[in-house]
Amino acid sequence: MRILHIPLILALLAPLPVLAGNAPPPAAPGPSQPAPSFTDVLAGLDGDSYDDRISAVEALGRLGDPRALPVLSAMLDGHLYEAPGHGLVYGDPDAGLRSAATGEAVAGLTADDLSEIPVNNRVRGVILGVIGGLSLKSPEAGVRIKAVEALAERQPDGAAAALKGLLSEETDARVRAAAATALALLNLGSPERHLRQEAIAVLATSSDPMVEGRLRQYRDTEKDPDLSKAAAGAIHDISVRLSLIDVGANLFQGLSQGSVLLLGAIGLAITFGVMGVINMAHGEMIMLGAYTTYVVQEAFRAFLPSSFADAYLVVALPAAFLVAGAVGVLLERTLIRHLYGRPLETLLSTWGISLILQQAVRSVFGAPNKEVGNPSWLSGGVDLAGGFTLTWNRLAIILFCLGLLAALAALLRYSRFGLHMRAVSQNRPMASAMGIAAGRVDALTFGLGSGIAGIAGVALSQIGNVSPNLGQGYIVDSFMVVVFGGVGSLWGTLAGALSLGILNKLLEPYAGAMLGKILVLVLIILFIQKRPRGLFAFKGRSVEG
Amino acid sequence: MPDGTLPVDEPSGGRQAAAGSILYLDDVHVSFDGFRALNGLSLVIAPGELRTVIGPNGAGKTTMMDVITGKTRPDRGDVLFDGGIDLTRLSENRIANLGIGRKFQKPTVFERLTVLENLELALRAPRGLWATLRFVLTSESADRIAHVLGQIGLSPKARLMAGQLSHGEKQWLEIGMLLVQDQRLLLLDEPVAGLTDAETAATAELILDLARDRSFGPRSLMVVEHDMDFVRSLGAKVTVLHEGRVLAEGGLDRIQADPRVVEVYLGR
Amino acid sequence: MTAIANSLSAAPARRFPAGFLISAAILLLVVPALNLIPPEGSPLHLPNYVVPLLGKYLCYALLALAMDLIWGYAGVLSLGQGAFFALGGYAMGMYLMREIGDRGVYGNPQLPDFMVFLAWKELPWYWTGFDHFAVALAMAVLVPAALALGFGWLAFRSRITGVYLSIITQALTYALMLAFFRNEMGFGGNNGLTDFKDLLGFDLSRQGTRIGLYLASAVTLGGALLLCRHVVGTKQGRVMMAMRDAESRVRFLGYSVTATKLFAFTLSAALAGLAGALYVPQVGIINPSEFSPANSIEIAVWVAVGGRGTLSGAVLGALAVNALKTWLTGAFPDAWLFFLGALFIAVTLVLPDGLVGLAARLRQKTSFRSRPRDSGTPEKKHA
Amino acid sequence: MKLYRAAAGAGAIIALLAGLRTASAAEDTIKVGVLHSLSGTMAISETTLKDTVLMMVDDLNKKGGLLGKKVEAVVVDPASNWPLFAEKARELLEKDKVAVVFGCWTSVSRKSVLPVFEQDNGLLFYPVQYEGEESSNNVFYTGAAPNQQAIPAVDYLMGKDGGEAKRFVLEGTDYVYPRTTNKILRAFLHSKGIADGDILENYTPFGFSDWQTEVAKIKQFASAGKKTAVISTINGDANVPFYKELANQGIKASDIPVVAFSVGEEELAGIDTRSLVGHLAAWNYFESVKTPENQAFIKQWHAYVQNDKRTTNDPMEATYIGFKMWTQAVLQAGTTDVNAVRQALYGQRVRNLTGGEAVMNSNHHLSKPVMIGEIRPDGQFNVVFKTKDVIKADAWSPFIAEDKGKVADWPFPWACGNCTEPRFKAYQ
Repeated sequence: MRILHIPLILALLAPLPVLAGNAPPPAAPGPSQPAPSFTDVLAGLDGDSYDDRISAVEALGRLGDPRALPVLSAMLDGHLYEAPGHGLVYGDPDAGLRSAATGEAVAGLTADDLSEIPVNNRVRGVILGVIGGLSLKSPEAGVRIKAVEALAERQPDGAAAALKGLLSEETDARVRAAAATALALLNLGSPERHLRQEAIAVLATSSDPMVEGRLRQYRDTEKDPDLSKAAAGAIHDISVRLSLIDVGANLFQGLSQGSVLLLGAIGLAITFGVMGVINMAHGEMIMLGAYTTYVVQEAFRAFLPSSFADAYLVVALPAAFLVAGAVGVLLERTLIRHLYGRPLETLLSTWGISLILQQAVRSVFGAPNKEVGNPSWLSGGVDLAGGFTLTWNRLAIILFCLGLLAALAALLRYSRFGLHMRAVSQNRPMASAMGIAAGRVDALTFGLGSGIAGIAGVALSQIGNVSPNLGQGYIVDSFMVVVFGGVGSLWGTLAGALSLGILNKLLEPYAGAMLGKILVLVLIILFIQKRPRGLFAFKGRSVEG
Repeated sequence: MPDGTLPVDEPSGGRQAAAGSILYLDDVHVSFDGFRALNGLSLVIAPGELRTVIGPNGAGKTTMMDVITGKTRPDRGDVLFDGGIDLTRLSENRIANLGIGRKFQKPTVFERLTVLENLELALRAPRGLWATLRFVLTSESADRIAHVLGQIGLSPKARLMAGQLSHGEKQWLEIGMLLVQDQRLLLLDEPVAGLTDAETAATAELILDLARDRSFGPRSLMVVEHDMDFVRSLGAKVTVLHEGRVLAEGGLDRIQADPRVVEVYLGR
Repeated sequence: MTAIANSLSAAPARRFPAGFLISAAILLLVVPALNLIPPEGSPLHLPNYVVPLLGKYLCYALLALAMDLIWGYAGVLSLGQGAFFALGGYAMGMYLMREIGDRGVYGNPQLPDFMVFLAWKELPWYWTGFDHFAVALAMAVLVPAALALGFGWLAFRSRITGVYLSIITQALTYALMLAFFRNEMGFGGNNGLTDFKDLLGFDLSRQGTRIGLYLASAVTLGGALLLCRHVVGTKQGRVMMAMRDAESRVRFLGYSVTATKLFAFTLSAALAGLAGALYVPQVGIINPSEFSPANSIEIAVWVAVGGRGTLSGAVLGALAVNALKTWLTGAFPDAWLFFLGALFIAVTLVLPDGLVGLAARLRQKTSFRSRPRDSGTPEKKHA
Repeated sequence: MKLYRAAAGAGAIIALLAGLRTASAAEDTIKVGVLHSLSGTMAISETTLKDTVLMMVDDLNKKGGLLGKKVEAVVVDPASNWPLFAEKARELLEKDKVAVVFGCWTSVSRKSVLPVFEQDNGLLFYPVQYEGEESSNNVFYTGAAPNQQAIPAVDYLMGKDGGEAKRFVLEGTDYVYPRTTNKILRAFLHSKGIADGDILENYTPFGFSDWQTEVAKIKQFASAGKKTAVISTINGDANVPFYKELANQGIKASDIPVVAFSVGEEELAGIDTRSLVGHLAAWNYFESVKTPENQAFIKQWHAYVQNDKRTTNDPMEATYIGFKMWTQAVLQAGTTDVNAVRQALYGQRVRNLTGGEAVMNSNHHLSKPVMIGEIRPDGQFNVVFKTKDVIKADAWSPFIAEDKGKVADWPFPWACGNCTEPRFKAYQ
């Protein structure tokens, strides 16, 4: 259940020449060799049923011929084909095919000539196990660990022997530990008591919920009362560790949700918090950012070589800022500047803007969701202890939004524009009298808030839908965060978002997603009674006129 | 909700000293975000007294009014009305109903109601929900309003929206609103700010009339003002505030001679 | 000085009977007559579907009226009106569910279908009494009013004003929406309450019943309009308006702002609940999406379009926007949001006093009687 | 002033009435209503179906129309607002006098318009998979019932090819379709000997976006050692973040397969599917099935929307079948009269786009083949299982206790969608 298998396969393909070099020479047919030949077994992959294909894959595994590796990897991806007159071929039909039997390039075939060898999850599972066995000799420790884990999960024939072999020569400590755990899992089913006993001792140090599950099963079937008791002890040890990890995981998830809330709210903290505009079109600014990301991504895919595809985010960030910011400036100049001092009227007109922007996007891009892919460096995650996966995109979003907030705070604090902005928001006539072009500052401030919402859209497109309704999902929560944190205070917004996120995630395992959210809302309502101006509020004499 | 009975407070420390006064402030402290707006303010006003309060900007004049009228809660200190009613625990409307009226620095009348309606709202009458739903203007009350309209010179404009009045007219309307409330203690915050000399003189007359008027029992006034000529024309006892406390108290001439006051006003 | 007394106690209600009576006559007599008397196909005939449609608009108008009371007069922009409306609707929906009896899909005389489906064995306690129309109607008014009273008491006492109040009322609506989406709540989850058969024994699918419901809506709206006219004409109404313009000044005059707001909020919630109760039998369904925050914002938009603080403006705005919506969603299904969005923007920019304000301006122009008018907004500037 | 107000009030109301009753009745056209949300939350799914109907109408007109008349589509936008669905349905039937309506998505929209169609004796084709438990004389259900989607899918997962799953997570959005499907599935799983301890049922709100906790819970549940599968009835919008979270937390289809009933080609078009390979969906149609009918349909669709990248999906095929059946029935009846068309619809046959024939049954539901597909890296499905015969949809599930003995059969003598005995028993 580890990482996606695409990168895994890529990694597997790299060491191939090494393995091939060490491989025994193709066995010459002879009477002393009753084992079937590689090509014969290979042909079985084109079997009529999944069962036939599975037995062929297993036979390839027993054969141990590393030439099977690229073929099986391709098969896993649905890139193994039967081509009339060429037997089995593999590879991307557009990029070039190779013969499965010889590994040589095959030319002159088009997609229409090929018929794909069907695989399903069961076949994939077996293939993964076999690949695991075959790639135990990979020079990369990471690949060997994946291979060991695959063996532990699939437990194909001969897995125990392969693991023992590995343990006898392996030097990398992590691989050894993984192999020891895998072997112990296999040994739980051993008929020999001492092997089972040793296995329990090894497994008791694990903090993998999968191990805990296996031990539970084992405890229920073990006849020996001592061993059963030892297993129970091991389960207890693991579950204590797991529950500690759980708390940590909840905190991370809360932080992650808080960062999403924060991203949604930062722009609003400016347009609403600083300028007092009840900006109902804020969500649509986020949406514009997300659609900009989509357009940039499509442009990269269309005009640049695929190796650049992952870099689209670098362009999408400034582009989203500019697009949303420009729309924000335009709105401020044409509309919002007529409404200052009438906050509740800004609510109505920005509501109208939000309807128009939604429909505009729907008319241009169509109503269905658009696909924004994660760059490979944002895909997947790292498995930490206890089955808890730290996913890269969430980690990146936490760091990104903190960075964004810091940059914004620095801009407000140290730049000339920030000074002007604060001056205008605090005392407009005085600022004007001192020669600050208040109108321009207003436009730029609104543009800044909108642009930041656009940037948030880039980040949020990495974890959610990109659809015309995207903004609607964030608007209510964003207002809650800003009000809860204290209008006009960036730090309040930060504290509000993170505490609401963490609170929600701590409640969720007990109350469920729906009730958890309701409870958070009720708590916000009650909190506002106590502190009507939020967490970080200015206490002053002139709070009301 | 309207006042009926007053809460029975436990006797506070200042109660004996406060006996007989209409307003009694003792060692009042207020701070905002570390800034000490009031810093041990003590002040006593007798029934029927006219008092003027002066002080440089930031001396705590408006904060003092906020504390008396319940808008701001003091961090500590006693604020007692009528010899013993603790104002620090009451809401603004309860305090108003006890008999304390306030005129703001910036004239605040209800701009989208007529002059008449403004006065009607201020008129002394039960303030409760039910009472206001069933309220009918009696002819005595109407007479009273008409009388006050004459006093403040707004009879011809009675049916105009208050928002259409000039600045001076708004000031007077607000004073008129104080008049029909029949309060025992009036707090006037810079009543002549932005008025012409003639209007200022007329306002001074009006205030002196108010102070002399005993038709509804003794009435005390506290006037906060910058305009020294105006203060002089009132001829009342002066209290000087500085940095949240009382710097000096007494007749205007004596005050103007006090070196500390001179220093505060002229800078060091 | 009776002139003064007269001019003060003269409620504005006495000023508008002509328009009110003519509108009432059209709604109460002409509409049903045009539907019932001319034969189908005649150019004078009012098609059947128009009657419940008008009935629905009238419910929205009642809802807008309630919004105008709390927003236009008391200056509190409550984004919880949609919730009060939906609660009233649910109360009526519960009665209608009980009326189905054993005619439901599962034929259980005791339990509504969705409870049978969720394998509930008995009616939850909060459904008790809803088989009586009077109880349901009372609850449709009392539950929203009680919620408004409790919530308002907390909020107004803490002096939550302006935008803050709008946002926490929105939180209330949103929380209620999520709660009603939960199947465990016992209100039918996402599907809500539907499949109604009859009301007080009258078959809901018959045109006669629909006309009856339409008339009931019209009469209720008229009554509510008169009630609101009366309230804003009393001194309490003037306290509300004074509070809207200068809240703390009202406090220093000795009026309790909390009590005034609470009164307006509770009355407004009760009217919204009543609107919901009339709405549900006419549209045949009540479900949690009625609690959606967007709905509450739309109510504010109706009032703004019609003209805030004028009561008749609210009614006019609700009728106009909804009729426009009906027409646009049919005539321009792919582009109607552009028109609607542009309308909202135009109203805030060009018509700050709404349609009623526009009418007043036109009237002034034609009569050459220009009078300086404060075109400002009722709510305070937000610090 | 009084007169002015009076005139204004009266004028406004009269304008309103006049505006509402502008009806046109061109007699030389047959009107077809399209009642799909073009704005709001459901627009994501429904606009495609609107385009499908328009394409079919276009096609029909190119071929000379119907009964010698032109067919005209009347499109309205119910804006994902359920009461508005009822209002628009009434408008279509009473003002525009359409012969048939294609529309709705989600049961609540259908439940909202149901009384309208029954009162006005209209005809609605509902093209989306749903929970069953309904059969109206005025609705034809061309989407899958639970026995055409959920049960075959679970059967497959429990079989050898599906991985012999022993433990099930029923993950759904909290509304009627998932609740009903899961209720049926639980009963079905019980009948297969799966204990309650091996079933985890969990619901999340509409549009749920933060799946960290839920996915972690699934991982934990799956770590018990038995082969675990997830049955997802997660609705629309919530799917993208769900699958993204699955992929990022490293749940592979070969470990914990997720089979979904609401995720088709169009939903996958919004997701990067490279990391979702092998997760499953059960439908009656997949775009990847290569039949001449399907290829022609895809070509026609691409030409119509002028976009070669737009996918096709199951509800589109359901719309296609419904539309074809209706035109055939109109031709057979020689009229668009609802009663005649309804009678002509029973037994009507249309070739499925994926081969075989769909048949309209007298319970107003279709017999269709059931397929299970695995997600491919290109966002299409690889069909890994297909039923040998078509399966007839059950309006009432045999796995729900309350449905025991219920029959939906509209022709004489049953003439009923929810009865345990015929309405006209005496004549039997």
